[in-house]
Amino acid sequence: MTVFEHFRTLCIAKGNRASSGVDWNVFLERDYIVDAAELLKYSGFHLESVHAIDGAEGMLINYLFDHFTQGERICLRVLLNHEDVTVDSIAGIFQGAEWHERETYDFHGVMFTNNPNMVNLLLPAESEVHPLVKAPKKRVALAELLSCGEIESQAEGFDLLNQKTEEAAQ
Amino acid sequence: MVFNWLHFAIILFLLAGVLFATGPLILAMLLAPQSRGGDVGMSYECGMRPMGSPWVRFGISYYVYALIFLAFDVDVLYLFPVSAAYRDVTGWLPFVKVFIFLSFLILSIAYFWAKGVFTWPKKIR
Amino acid sequence: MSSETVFQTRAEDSIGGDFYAQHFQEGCEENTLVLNMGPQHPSTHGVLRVILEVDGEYILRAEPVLGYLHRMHEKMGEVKSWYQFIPNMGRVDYGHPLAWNWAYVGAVEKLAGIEVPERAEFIRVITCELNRLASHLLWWGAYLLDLGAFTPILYAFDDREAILDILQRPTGSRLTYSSFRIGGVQTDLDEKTVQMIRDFIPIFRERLPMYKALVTDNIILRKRVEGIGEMSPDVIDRYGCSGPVARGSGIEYDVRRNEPYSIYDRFDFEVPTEDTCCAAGRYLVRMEEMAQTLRILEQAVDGLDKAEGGCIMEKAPKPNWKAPAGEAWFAVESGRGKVGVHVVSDGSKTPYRIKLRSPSYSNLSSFAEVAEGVLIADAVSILGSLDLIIPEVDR
Amino acid sequence: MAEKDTLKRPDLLTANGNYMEEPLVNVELAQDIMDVCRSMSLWPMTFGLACCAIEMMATGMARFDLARFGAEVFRPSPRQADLMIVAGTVTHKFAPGIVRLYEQMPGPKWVIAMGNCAISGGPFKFKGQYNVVEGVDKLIPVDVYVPGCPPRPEGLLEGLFELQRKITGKRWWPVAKQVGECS
Repeated sequence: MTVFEHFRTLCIAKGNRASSGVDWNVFLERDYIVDAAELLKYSGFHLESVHAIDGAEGMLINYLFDHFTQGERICLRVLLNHEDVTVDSIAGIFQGAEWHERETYDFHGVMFTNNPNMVNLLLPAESEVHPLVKAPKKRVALAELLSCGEIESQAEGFDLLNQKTEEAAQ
Repeated sequence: MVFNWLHFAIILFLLAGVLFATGPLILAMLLAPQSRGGDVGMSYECGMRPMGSPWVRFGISYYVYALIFLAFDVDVLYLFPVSAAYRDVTGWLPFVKVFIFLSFLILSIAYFWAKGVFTWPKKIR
Repeated sequence: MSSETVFQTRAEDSIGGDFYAQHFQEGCEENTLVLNMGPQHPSTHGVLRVILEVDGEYILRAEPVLGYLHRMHEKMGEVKSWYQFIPNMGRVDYGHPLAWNWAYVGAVEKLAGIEVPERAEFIRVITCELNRLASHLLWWGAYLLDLGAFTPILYAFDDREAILDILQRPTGSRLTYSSFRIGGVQTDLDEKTVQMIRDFIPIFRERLPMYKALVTDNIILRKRVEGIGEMSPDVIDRYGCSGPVARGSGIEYDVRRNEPYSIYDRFDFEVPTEDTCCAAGRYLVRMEEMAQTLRILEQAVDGLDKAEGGCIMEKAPKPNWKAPAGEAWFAVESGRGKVGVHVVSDGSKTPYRIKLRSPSYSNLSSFAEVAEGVLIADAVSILGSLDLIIPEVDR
Repeated sequence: MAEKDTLKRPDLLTANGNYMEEPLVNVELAQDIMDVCRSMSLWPMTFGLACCAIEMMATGMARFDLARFGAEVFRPSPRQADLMIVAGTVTHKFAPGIVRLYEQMPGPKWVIAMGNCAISGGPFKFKGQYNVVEGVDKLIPVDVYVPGCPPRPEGLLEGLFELQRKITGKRWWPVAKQVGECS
């Protein structure tokens, strides 16, 4: 995980490809996603997918990156509040992200600032319904949903995953 | 001029040709139910509503190509009588005359070639 | 009511376009035409719509508009139970549905830590590879039809029918297979099916040189595909293309090789690549892939007899089974590239979230950049060489 | 939109105001002869929406050979077609396009709804669905329904026979035996 050695991350967790399919889970603050994407672009990664998970703590945006030769899958994760689901677009670095972001807007209503073409992609034009947003009662805590693996480093005050580790300890 | 059977045959042939072409159209007009209303009159663009006016600049390259083809096609017509009558001529003079005619055609091909009518760029950006 | 009035009533609002066309027109240059290619267009392979800004015959800008076949698979994933979602996977990609079956079933197995019997793995490989052949044949026929050659599709469907006759025995369907189960497959391969496959392999192997002589070496085809739609490895990186599109640009990446799932590490096969980066490269990669698929099939059929276990695990999950909480990402190689399924579970009877990552989607997203400045006729060639399956793009 | 109101007739085919005008020469014998001609040379529109489109293609290919029954001329443009085979799922986004394409077909015209999606929304009809039109007959009049997901090519052929029977009032081809009847 040398890519993010000198990068400001909230949490880095080493996943297991055999059990969850992702090698590294990297939690980021909202403002750092573009820089992180740039870092990955120069390390030769390509974008696999951008999608959101609607959890109790907020909307978790997953950016999945893979490498053609090294075979290392990295999942960048950004947690957004339900009140303000806005994040910077990485379409300037990975042009393929444009569609993934528009799709995320369609399904979850996440706004991506600086996306060059922020209109509905899959749903009819100017549709205001975001079908995959869950009713507040049905949302589940993210700690229960995610299986990030061992936590390697963690910023102070970041406790999204802690509930899970406590459960595992019990 | 005497009107003989040959003329009658030609007229008959013409009539049959016209009927052959227009007959199905007239029959369809008389016998087929007509679809009316809605978007019947809208120009077809893959099921979507067309955008903007179609009266814009369009690519000429193919049309130049087609025009040249047409012009040469017509020129060939002039060569048919020549080829039919050529075996009765003597001397080099007729050959030279036909060659002058053909050389103009060859020159025009060279001109179009130089103008780049026969080569289209594959990509303009 | 005469026909003139019909024409007049619609003429005024006929130049308005719709939301997407108007949105697209904002960036147009002067004196260009905004043209819809699709949704109802024979060479967009379904209901893909591409808005083009054309200057003469050249495309200045292109923008695919999706969603004309958005069938809510991700929403259905949150409504249906773990088992009920499998038939959906047969309908996401009608070209290669078993790869999607596998991606979903594999993701759930990864999530729940389920071990699949060896024989089931072999059956999965055999049916999936047969399906890959059918998928490539479908692409081959349809692509050449787009380029103006009608005869090849008759040959392609002839061979495809032979494959479907084999596949409908274990899967029970001709097209939208959903025969994979969590922990195995639905039906075992019987003697006759295995014999049919054994008979089919040499027949198809003989057809490939004929296809090469008939089509691949044809100068007209070569002129239509060579140097058309250049995609540099950088484009592949930025758009996340995969499968034959990436391999046609010289990137040796195949999920079966780079991230071996199931028993693919036991088979001896090559990952064909071409450095030409153009439509011809993608074409040749797919043709070579058919030969490689036959090799895998041969080895898999030979290994089937020695494989242990049944076609499905003992105590396979029941219909009202609850998956453990957690998440899993599973990727497989389909005929079009990397299929990924991300399942998130909260420990209940239905998935919490299912994300389907489809290869056609990423491949198509590069079209806008690749098609800039090309002839309209070449855009058809580029679209075909991406091998699009529209339900998979729209999901 | 005053003109559009005048178009409102009880026999409208679509909500947009498409209707069929009676032929000028409405003689029964002539129409009967024409009906046989029409039914034996149906020109379907290439209108593959989803999975069923592949089975539609397979029906047109050498093995099932739609050409035997005079319907092999798949036309890309509605202007030249008189049969619309709706082969696949109809979404809300594409619904106006389908209606438009149907309207742009010249008369007489027929529609086959192929596959469960076109008939009723099929597998994509569930509580909370937001994008699929539950049956193409909500948009345009359908003549023959061919169930299946997707229907086998034999099914589509049978649907075509049924349409020919509907047009001419007579079944032209032998009926296949029931399963189990064959010896």
